[in-house]
Amino acid sequence: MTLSEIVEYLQASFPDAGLNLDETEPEPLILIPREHLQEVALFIRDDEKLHFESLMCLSGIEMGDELHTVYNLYSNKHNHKVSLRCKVSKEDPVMPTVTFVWRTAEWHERESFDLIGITYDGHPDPRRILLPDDWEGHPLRKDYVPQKKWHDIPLMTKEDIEKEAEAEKGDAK
Amino acid sequence: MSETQDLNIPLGPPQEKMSQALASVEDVHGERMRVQMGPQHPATHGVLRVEIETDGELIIKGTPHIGYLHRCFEKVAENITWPQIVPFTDRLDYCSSMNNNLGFVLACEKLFGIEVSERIQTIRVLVTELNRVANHCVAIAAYSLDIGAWTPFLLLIQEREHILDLFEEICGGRLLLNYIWIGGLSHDVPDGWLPKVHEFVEYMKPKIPELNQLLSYNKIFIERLANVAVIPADVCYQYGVTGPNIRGAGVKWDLRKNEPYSGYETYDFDIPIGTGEMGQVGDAWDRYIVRVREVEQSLRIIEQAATRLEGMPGDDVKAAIPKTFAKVPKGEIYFRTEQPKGELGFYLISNGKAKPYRVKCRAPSFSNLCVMPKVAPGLLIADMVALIGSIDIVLGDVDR
Amino acid sequence: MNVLTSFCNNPANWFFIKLAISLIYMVGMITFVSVFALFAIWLERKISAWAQDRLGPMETGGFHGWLQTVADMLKLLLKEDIIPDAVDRPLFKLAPYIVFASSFAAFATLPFAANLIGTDLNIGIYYIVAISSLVVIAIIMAGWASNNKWSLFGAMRSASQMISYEVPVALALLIPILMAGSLSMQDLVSVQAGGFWNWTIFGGGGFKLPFTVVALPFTVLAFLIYFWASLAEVNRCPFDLPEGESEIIGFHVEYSAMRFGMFFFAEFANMFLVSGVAVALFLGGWYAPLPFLEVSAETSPVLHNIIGAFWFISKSVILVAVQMWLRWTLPRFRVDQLMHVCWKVFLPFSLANILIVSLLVVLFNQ
Amino acid sequence: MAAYFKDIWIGVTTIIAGMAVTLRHMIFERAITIQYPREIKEMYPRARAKLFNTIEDCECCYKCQRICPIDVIFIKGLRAGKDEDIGLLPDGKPKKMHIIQFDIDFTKCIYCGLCVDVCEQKSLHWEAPQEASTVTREELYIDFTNISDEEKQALIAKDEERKKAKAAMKKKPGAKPGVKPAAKPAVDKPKKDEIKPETD
Repeated sequence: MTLSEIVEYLQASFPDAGLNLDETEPEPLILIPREHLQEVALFIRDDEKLHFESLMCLSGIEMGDELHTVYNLYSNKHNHKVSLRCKVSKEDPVMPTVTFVWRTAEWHERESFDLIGITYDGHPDPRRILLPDDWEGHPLRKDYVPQKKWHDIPLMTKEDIEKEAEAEKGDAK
Repeated sequence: MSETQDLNIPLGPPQEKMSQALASVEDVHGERMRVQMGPQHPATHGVLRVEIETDGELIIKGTPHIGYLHRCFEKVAENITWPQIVPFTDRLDYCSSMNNNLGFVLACEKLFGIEVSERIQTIRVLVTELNRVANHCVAIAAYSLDIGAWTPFLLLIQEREHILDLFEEICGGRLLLNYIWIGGLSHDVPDGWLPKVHEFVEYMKPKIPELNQLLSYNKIFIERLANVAVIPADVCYQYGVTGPNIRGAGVKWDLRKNEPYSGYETYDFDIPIGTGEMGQVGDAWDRYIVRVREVEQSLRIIEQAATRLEGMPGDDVKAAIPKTFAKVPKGEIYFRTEQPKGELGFYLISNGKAKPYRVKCRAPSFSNLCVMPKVAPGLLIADMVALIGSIDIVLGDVDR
Repeated sequence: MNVLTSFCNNPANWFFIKLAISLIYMVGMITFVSVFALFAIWLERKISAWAQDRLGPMETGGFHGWLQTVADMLKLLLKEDIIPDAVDRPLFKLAPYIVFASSFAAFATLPFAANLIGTDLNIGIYYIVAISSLVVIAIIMAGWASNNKWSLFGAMRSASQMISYEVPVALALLIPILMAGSLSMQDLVSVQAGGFWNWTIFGGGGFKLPFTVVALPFTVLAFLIYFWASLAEVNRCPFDLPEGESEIIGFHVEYSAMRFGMFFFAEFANMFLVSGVAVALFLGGWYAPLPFLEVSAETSPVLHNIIGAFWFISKSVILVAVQMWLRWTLPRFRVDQLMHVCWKVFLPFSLANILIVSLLVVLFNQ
Repeated sequence: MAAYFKDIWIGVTTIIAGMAVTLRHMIFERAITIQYPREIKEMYPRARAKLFNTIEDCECCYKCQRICPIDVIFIKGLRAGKDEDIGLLPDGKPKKMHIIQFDIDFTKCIYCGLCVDVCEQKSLHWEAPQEASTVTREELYIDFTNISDEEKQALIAKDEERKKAKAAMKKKPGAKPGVKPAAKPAVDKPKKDEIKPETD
């Protein structure tokens, strides 16, 4: 199936879900409102014509005031691909989980929560994955400010590093 | 919402017997022991911590904890320019730097609309396949060490050394290469390098039967791996397990064939898959033997690529490199390549500036490792070691 | 001189003389075991290096790094002995000594030559089997006292493995005992006198020819079972589960400095011990492979003993080298497979073996 | 029962086969070890062993500093006067800059080779010393300039003077009181193009 066929098929299957095709990007993607994300995801996996059995990648993205999650799907059976995208606002960064549709989303969603700060509603194990559990902030946000101390361990900020480099230079001379 | 279908992982005979025995005397085995396997453990291939709950040596539950090697590659990449990211991709999976370079570079080239010449593509295929051989050498070597056989480890590291020498000659680096650049290569192939590649292929070919004799078909080795840590195909799909692991489960999933890039469609090679020769399809031995056979296939590709290069007229390998990256096309893209460990995808967003807006790396080891909590229950501690080794993770890749 | 002679001739003083000789023998044995352990560690490094296309130690001491292990031992002696806070201190400290003592005690009845034996007990082989089992206690002590779950795993593995493998070891040793009709080590050796065709592994001497021919496969089998099971006894690859570097690191994970060195020493002493027992019982002990290669006791008693010790030690070292060769070739078993091999392969084979050999002995020894 | 004996048979034969392989390696294969201080392996010409800057050929164009992904190259140059003649570059053009600082911090260098590629005069290049390790960290902070501190001070003072003169020249026609001449150091570390995250 080509992408436009997939979109038409999906729009026919979910007439009131408000699925849109965003063709401004080199790789077009389907915008899905978060209310319908889970049912579309389940459908898209189990439907015989689509059969997207594998979730290649799940990426959280910060776009201005919005937080996006992009789902890149692939079907090994039909050898076709599609990208879904779901948007939420920064004030209410909650998205439904797709963990029970593709289990690989479990770790990817944890990573997205860890680094971007999107909360996935219904996730079985909603912890941070790469950073310590009690870390403050989400580093991939553009306005992220690293914390000064973590468990009494002073953390280096950029200014500290520069200061130290200056001092080192002084020592070396 | 309906739950996902229940995926069953078949247990090997010894584990099955043991869990049956345990189930029948559940009240006797009340106490469980919680053991930390790692972060400093010789068999976790780096700083992986697996929290295991055991009953004797039988694992009831295994939870991996990662992040000890987290360097925030994605944040770093947002603060440097496009060509400067390439050396950082080396450090994701430090056993297969070329393949990481290629994955990132191809994604960028597709995003920016850069075309490279056929000769550059051939050199890229040649070096990435060399690196695939090197990576599988390390994977098999480390695995043999996990299982307790020492000699294959050093013999395979010795073969890998030849590849590293080839790399040092072509670009100067041995482990971290930074050879494949956006739009080209850092250096052209030096004189007298291609005969050395042929020499290496001839040298390497008889080493594989020797490895099979020493290790692969050794009865103890087979007993340790067959029927252990079975990952069936549907579990692989569900958990995003890719690379030799899903091929070990009998699925012909190879992006070099499914979505050919860099002219892979023009090469003649096969995809080895696991057939359950020694036990069930998708057991640890299948995953292991797929790697061994992939080395053979990679050697075939290397031979073809080197022969083609000899007949090709030389050209400037830096011709297509953009003069400046200050203004690049806007857009976003997900591009994936077949890295030795699985599917390496880069999700790139460019806002037209010299620095990327967002770089998301879909690391193969990260997705491959997440199947562990599913497979771990019912294994013995020794099987846990066999599981970790057979998935072939590199913690630099998991934690990024 | 006269005083000494009269002192020796007085039967009342014989006790002291015996004591002095025993002490001298003991000191000599300790020296021998230590030197052998140093040599064996060097040999192990060399064999592993050669199997892996390396050179191994080459620098320390000139020729092929022969001083390397001495330097390592000095390093272990000088290192800080770290005892973790939470360990059971008395047991933790005691365990290495017991390991070493129990493997060393077994050397008392090992016949190096006709007269070079600590004491020729009439139950010599029984004594060796019994005393070397003490190692298990020490290893459990070490594993338990370390207060570390991994070392406890190692200790439990070790205990189950060593106790299980006692059975096939003892059953395999019964074959030469049956054929010699004695438990004394020197008796077991002396029935194999006169050339390698009289060795127990090749059907044994002292019997008529048809017995030798018929019994040959069974004695070889007994030797193989003993040799393999003894690998498990001394925790060598492919049965090195108690150490299992890549799985559980082993029962001595918390030990450092010379306490660790003691475990290390004991392992190599044990290797020599099991090889020595194999040589004494199956491979003709201190007899040369061909009769003209030895000096008879009538011509020169001293030379007789020295040549005998030479043959005994060289045969043992060859067996030790084979153990090392195996180690650098094979992967490790898993716990359940280890037990499978012991109870379902070695045990039925050795039981059947005993049955057949005893029948043969009864039939042919009329 | 047949399977039982077959298993044992396979076990025994494969163990013997494996031992044959190790035995062959023990006896016939040559060791590949290189006894380092006595035998030295030649480095390849492209080997990324240590960066070296031939300061006489250096243009002071700051390209290497700009391309470095982790900022370990520190350069400071002063523009030479128009009347000054300070030699020629390898490509025949006259040199325009006095280099008073060219430092590379090898403790942080990741040996990616981007700076070498970007150098047009080929003054920054790889050298392949056999022994590049040092005892202290300070030794890895290498200064490639060949002028003494006094000369540096002299150059800086001269540059300041020239700046002042220039500022005075500029000031005269405008003659605006209160505006001070720029008291900044002669050449700033050129800032990389800072890109503010843009929202679309």
